Amino acid sequence: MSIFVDDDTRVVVQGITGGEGKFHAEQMIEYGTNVVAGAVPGKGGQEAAGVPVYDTVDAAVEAEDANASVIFVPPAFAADAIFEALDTDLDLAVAITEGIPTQDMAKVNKRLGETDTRLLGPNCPGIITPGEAKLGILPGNIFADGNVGLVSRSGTLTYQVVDNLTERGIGQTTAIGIGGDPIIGTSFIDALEAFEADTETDAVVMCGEIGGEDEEQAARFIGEHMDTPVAGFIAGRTAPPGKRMGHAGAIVSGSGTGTAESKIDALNDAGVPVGDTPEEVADHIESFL
Amino acid sequence: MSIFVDDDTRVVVQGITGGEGKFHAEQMIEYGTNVVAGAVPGKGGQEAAGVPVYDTVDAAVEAEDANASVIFVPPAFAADAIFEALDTDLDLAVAITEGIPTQDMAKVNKRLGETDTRLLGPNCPGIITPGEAKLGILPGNIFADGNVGLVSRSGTLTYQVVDNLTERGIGQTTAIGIGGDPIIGTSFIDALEAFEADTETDAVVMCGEIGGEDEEQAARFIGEHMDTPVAGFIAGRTAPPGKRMGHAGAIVSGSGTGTAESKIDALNDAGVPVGDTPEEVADHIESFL
Amino acid sequence: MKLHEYQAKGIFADAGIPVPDSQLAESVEEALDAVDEIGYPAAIKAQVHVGGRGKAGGIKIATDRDEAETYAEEILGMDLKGYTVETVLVESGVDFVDELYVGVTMDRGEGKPVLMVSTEGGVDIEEVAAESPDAIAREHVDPAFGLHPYQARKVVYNAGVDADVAGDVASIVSTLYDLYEANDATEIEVNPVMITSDRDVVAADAVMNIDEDALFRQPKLAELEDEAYEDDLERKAGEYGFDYVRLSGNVGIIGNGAGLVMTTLDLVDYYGGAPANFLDIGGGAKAERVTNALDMVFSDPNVDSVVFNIFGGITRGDEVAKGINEALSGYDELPKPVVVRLAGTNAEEGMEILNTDLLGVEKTLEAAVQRAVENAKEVSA
Amino acid sequence: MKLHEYQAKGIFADAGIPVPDSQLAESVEEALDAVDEIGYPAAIKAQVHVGGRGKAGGIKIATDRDEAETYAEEILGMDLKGYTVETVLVESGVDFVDELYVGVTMDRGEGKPVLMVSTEGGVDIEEVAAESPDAIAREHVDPAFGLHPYQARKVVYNAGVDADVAGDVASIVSTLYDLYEANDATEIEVNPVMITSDRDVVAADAVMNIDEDALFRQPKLAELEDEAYEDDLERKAGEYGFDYVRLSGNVGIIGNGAGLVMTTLDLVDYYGGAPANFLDIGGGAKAERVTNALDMVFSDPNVDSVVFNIFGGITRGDEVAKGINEALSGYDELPKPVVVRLAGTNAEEGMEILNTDLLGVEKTLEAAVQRAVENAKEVSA
Repeated sequence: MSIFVDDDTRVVVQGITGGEGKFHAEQMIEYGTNVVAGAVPGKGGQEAAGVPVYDTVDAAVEAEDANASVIFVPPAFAADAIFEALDTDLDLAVAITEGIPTQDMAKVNKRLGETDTRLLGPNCPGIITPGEAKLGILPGNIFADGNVGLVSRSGTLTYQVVDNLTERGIGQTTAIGIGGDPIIGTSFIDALEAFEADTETDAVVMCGEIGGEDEEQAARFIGEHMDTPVAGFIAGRTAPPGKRMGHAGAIVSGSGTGTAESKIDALNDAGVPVGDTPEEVADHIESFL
Repeated sequence: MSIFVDDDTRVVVQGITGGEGKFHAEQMIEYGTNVVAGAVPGKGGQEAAGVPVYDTVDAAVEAEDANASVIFVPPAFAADAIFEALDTDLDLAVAITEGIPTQDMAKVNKRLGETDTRLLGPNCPGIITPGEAKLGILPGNIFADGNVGLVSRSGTLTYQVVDNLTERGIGQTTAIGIGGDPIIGTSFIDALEAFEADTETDAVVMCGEIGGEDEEQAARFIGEHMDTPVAGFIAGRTAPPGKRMGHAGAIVSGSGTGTAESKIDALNDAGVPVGDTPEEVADHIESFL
Repeated sequence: MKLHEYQAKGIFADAGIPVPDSQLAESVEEALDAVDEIGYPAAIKAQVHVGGRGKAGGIKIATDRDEAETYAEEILGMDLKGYTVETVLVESGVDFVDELYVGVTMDRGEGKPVLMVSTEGGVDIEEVAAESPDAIAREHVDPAFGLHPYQARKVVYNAGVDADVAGDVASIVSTLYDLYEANDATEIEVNPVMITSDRDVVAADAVMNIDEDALFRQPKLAELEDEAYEDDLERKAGEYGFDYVRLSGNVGIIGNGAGLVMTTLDLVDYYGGAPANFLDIGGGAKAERVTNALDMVFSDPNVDSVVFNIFGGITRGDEVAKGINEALSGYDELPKPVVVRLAGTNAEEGMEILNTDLLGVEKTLEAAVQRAVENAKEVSA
Repeated sequence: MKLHEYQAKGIFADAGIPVPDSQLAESVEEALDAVDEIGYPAAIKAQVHVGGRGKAGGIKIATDRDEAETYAEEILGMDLKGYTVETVLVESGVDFVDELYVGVTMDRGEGKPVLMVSTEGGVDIEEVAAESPDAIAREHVDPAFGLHPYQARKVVYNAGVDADVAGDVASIVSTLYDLYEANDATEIEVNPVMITSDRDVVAADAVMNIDEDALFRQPKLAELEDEAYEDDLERKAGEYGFDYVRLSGNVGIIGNGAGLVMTTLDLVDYYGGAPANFLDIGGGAKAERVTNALDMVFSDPNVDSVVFNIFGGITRGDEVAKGINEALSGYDELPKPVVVRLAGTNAEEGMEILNTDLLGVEKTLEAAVQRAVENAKEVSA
C-alpha cells in the first residue's frame, strides 16, 4: 500500500510545455506514472511529452479523467495555477514551484479550506510511491519499494536520507516532500496521519527543519495518536536567528521560536529519537524493523 | 412557539447612539424586547436607551451575553458592521440599513457561508414574535399573537397585510421582513422551512415582489416540502422591465426574468393561492384556519 | 444608473480596451463634421437607454456623406421607444469577421458576480440565453478573492473562442471585471466584441449600469448621474431623493415603502386604471417631502388624478396627516384630484384631521385606489 | 529583505502615518547639520539591521550640540553585533507620555496575517509575548477579504488603548495593514508608537521586512535591495543568485538544497568545526554556478577550508563532476583546501572523474565534513 498516490493516479501536468515541465513529465512517464495530459493556456491541441495538451486544467480533467496535477509554473503565475487546480476537484495537486510570494499562498490556503483537494507543496520535490507513481522531480532511481514512510520539508535532504535507507536495503511505502515554504498545503501531521493508517508502513522518517511550529505540533500528534514508530531529523541547528536559510520557511524568528532545539525537544518528548546525522536516522529506522 | 426570536433573545444594537438606533432601541425595549447592550466605536462606557454601550460588538456580546444584533449603521459602514456581527457567533443579525452597495453584500454573503449566524436583511424592517420580541423597526401595535406566520420582502406591505389579518382577529406566530435587496441573508425558503417546523404556525403568508427568482424557488420548496398552507402575494405586476422599483432588488430584468407573472404562476403551480389584493390574501388565510 | 454607450466606452478606453474611434454629436452639422474626420463606413448611433436600438432604427451605417446626413437627420430627434434622441455617437465602422458577447453581472441567486462569454454575439443575448443556454459560457467569481486570471481564460476557452484571439478576449474579460469591481457596476456588457479580419478585437458596443447605492463612493460616476437622466421628472425625483419611475398611465401614485407603492400601482391596474408613476417618499412623510411629492405628480402632464397611500407604522397617522395638511397650506385648490388613505398607528385620528376641503379620504387601500381611478376617468373624459 | 528604519519611515510617511522629523547622516558633520535643523532633544539612531539597538548603545538622545557630537562620533563607525554603523538617522525627540506596540505579521500556523497591539510598547515585545501573552491583543485577517475596518478598531480596543487615541491608533493599524499587503511585507512593526502629551500618536520606530519572493512585483522595493545589504559577500551572493548567509566560523560550505546545506552546516558543528557560511547553489551545478560559488568562499577571508556537498538527484553525478572540473580549470592550485562529496545518481562515476589533483574526495557526507573540519584546523593552526 501507499499514501496519496499509486498506480491509479491519473496526472495532468500544468506547464508541460515549459523546459522543466516537459523534462519532468517525461521523467515521470519513464518512471511509470500515469501522466494523461498537460495544461497550458494557448497550447490546447498540441502534444507534449507524448500526451495531449489542453488550454485549461478543467478541460484536461474533463477529457482525460485526471485526478491529480503537478504544477511547473513560474512563481508569478503559480498561485493562479494552484487556484485553477483546486477549482477542478482533483484529489491531489502537487506544486513544485519555488518562490511563490507568501501572501499569494495565504490566499491559496484560504481556498484550500473550501475544497476537498489535497495540496502538496509548494516549493517541494513532490511525492513518490516506489514502483507505482512519481509526481514531481524526485530522482526515481534512489527509491525502493518497502515499508518505511518518509515525510520531509526538504528535497535533497530527503534524497540523502532515502539513499541511506535504500543502501541498507530498506525500501519505502511513500516518500513525501511537503515543501520548504512558510505556508504549505500538506503538513507533517497530514502525512503522519496517513502513514499511521497505512497498514504497510511499519516505520516513518520525519525530516524537519528550523522555522515555524509544525514539527512541535507533529511531535504532539505522534505522542498522542501514533503507534507506528517514527525517527526524526531536524536541519538547521547552527542557523542564526533572523536569517532565511535557503527555504523561505527556514527561519528562526527573532523571538526564538522555530529553533531546532525546540523541535528536537518536542520530538524527544514524544518518544521520537532524533538523529544527529542522516546515518543515525537510518540506524533508528533499522532498529524499528 | 415562534421562529428565530423569542423572549430569550438577548439583543445588542449596533449604532445605538445614532438617531434611528436610539429611537428604535427604545421602541424595542418598550415592546418588551430584551435589549441588553449597544455597540458603537468610540462610545464605549456610555449609556443609550438605558443600556450600556461598548466599543465593539465583541465586547458587548462578551459582557452582556447577547445572542442577536440589530444593525442601524449608515450604508457606507453597514457591511463592516455586519462582518463585525458575524465575527461574534451570534445566532441572528438583523440589518435594517437600506442602500448597502450590492458588491459589499456579495462579500458579506460569502462570509455568511462560513458562519452559523443567520443574517436577516439588509434593507428590511426586522422580525417580530408578537408579545415576545421585536428586532427592527416594525410598528409593534399592529401585530397580535396568533398562529399565522408571515414572510415578506417589503416593510409597509407587510404592515398592510398584517393589519388586514389582525383586524380580522388573526394573530401571528412570527412576522419576518427578509429585505428588498438583491442579496439578502435569509431567503423565503429559510423562513418557510422554519415555519413548517414550527408546530404553532398553522398557515403562512408569503409576500414576494418582482426581481430575482427567490419566489419561484420558494414555490418549488412549498410544493415539495410543506404541509402548512401558504397564501401568496406578489407586488409589481405593472412594473416595466429594467426599472428599479424602489427596492434595489425589485427589478424585472431586460430578459424578462423576475416578472410577477412568473412568480404567480410558480406559486399557483405549487398550489399556493395568490391574492390580487391584500384583502384577498387575508381571505385565503382565513379559509385555511 | 445606466451609463450611455459613449460614457461607458470612455471608461473602457481609459482601461485599455480597444474601442472604435468616435465623436459625440448633437446636431446634423456636428455629426457630419465628425464623420468627415472619422471616415467611412461610419456608424451613427442614438445615445438613449433603450435595448435593441439597432432593430428600432437607432443605429445606421453610413458609407458616404449623403447617407451620413440622411441618417443623422433621421436619428437625431427621433422617438425611440418613448425617448427622444438628442445625441448620437458617430463611430468608425469596424470591418469584422466575427462577433462575440462578453458580459459581467451579479448572479443574485448565487450572490456572486458571473462572467459570461458567447461566440453568438451581435444578436439579442437574451434570446441566445433562452434558446441555447449552452452557447453562453459562465464563470462565477468569488467576491472575496476577486477574479483569478485563470477564470478569464477558462470562460473564453469554454465558450469556444478562436485560439488566436482567445488571449486578447480573456484580457478584455479581465479588464471588464476590474471595471465592474472598481466602478461598483451591477452589469457590464459588450455586445458585440468584434473580431476584425486582422484578428484584432474591438469593443463595438458598451452597456454599463452602476449600483446607485454605491454612488457615495464613486464621485466621478456620481457626476455623470445628471447626464444619465433622460426625463426631467426623473431628474427632479433624483434631486428630491425619491425613488421614482415614470410610467405611461394617468393615475399618479404616492406612497411609502417600495412593496406597498408597487401594490398600489398594481391595484390601479386591477381596478381598470393606468398608473402614471411609482413614487416612494420613504418613511415619516414630513411636510417638505409631501410638498415635493405633490409637486412631482402635479407637474406631470400625464397625471389626471392622484392616490396617496401611507401606512404609518412607527410614524403615527396624526403626524402624517399634519405633514400633509402643512404641505397643502399653499394651495387654495388642488390642480388634480387627490385621494388619501392613511393606515396603521393612529390612522383614524389622522384621517379625522386631514384637510377634506382639498382631499378625498378613504379608509381602505382598495377604496382609495378605486376612487382615484374613477377621478382619472372623469378628468380625462 | 529587511528595510532600514529610515526607508520604512519614508514609506510610512508617504502613507500618512505621523513620524518624527528626521534626516540621514553619514558623518559627524552631517549629523550636526541635521541636529541644528531639527533641534533638541534629538535621537541619533544607528541604521543597521540589529535588534535591541538601544540597549546595545546604537541609539542616544542628545539634548545639546556637545552631546550630539559625542554621540554621533560614538555611533558612526561603531560595531553593533558584528555590523559597522555607516549611517545614522537624526530624529526629532518625541515628548511622549505613553508607548504602544503595533505590528502586522504572518501567522504561519494559521496561514493568515495577524494584527498585534499592546500597551506595553517601547520594550522588547518578544519578552512581553513570552511573559504576559495576554498583554498583546491579536486579530487575524482573512487574506481573501483583507482587513475589515472593524478589526483594526477591535484589536486596539481589546489591547486597552486609551479611548481618546484609540481612533488614531486604529487608523495607524489599518494603514500598516494596507502597507503590509501593498508591499508584500512579511512583517511590519512599530515599537513604540508614542503618545505625546498633546495626545498625538507618532511612529517612533519602524521595522519592515519584505518577502524576497515577491520582489519581482515590487520594483520600487527591489531598488532598495542593494542598500539593504550590509555585507559585501551577501551583496555578491545576491548578484550570483545564491541563497547565502554569512556566519562566523572558518569552514566554507557549498551544497545544493536548503535542507541538505543546513545539515552540512550542522555536521560541521557536530564534528567540532565552525561553519563560515550557508551557500545553496540550487539544482544542477553547472560550471558557471560552481565557479561563482568557489569565488564566494575563496574570497571570504574567514574561510580556511571548504566542503562541497552535492546530491545529484535528477542531475547525474558525472555531469556534476564535469561542471566542477570545468570550474576548476582556471586554477593551478586552490587557495583553500576543498573536499567534495557527490551522492545520488551516477555518483561513483562522477567521483572517479573529479580532478583529485586539486580536490579531496569523500564518499560519505560524514567523512567529507570530518575531513574539511580537519583541514580547517590545520590551516588555522
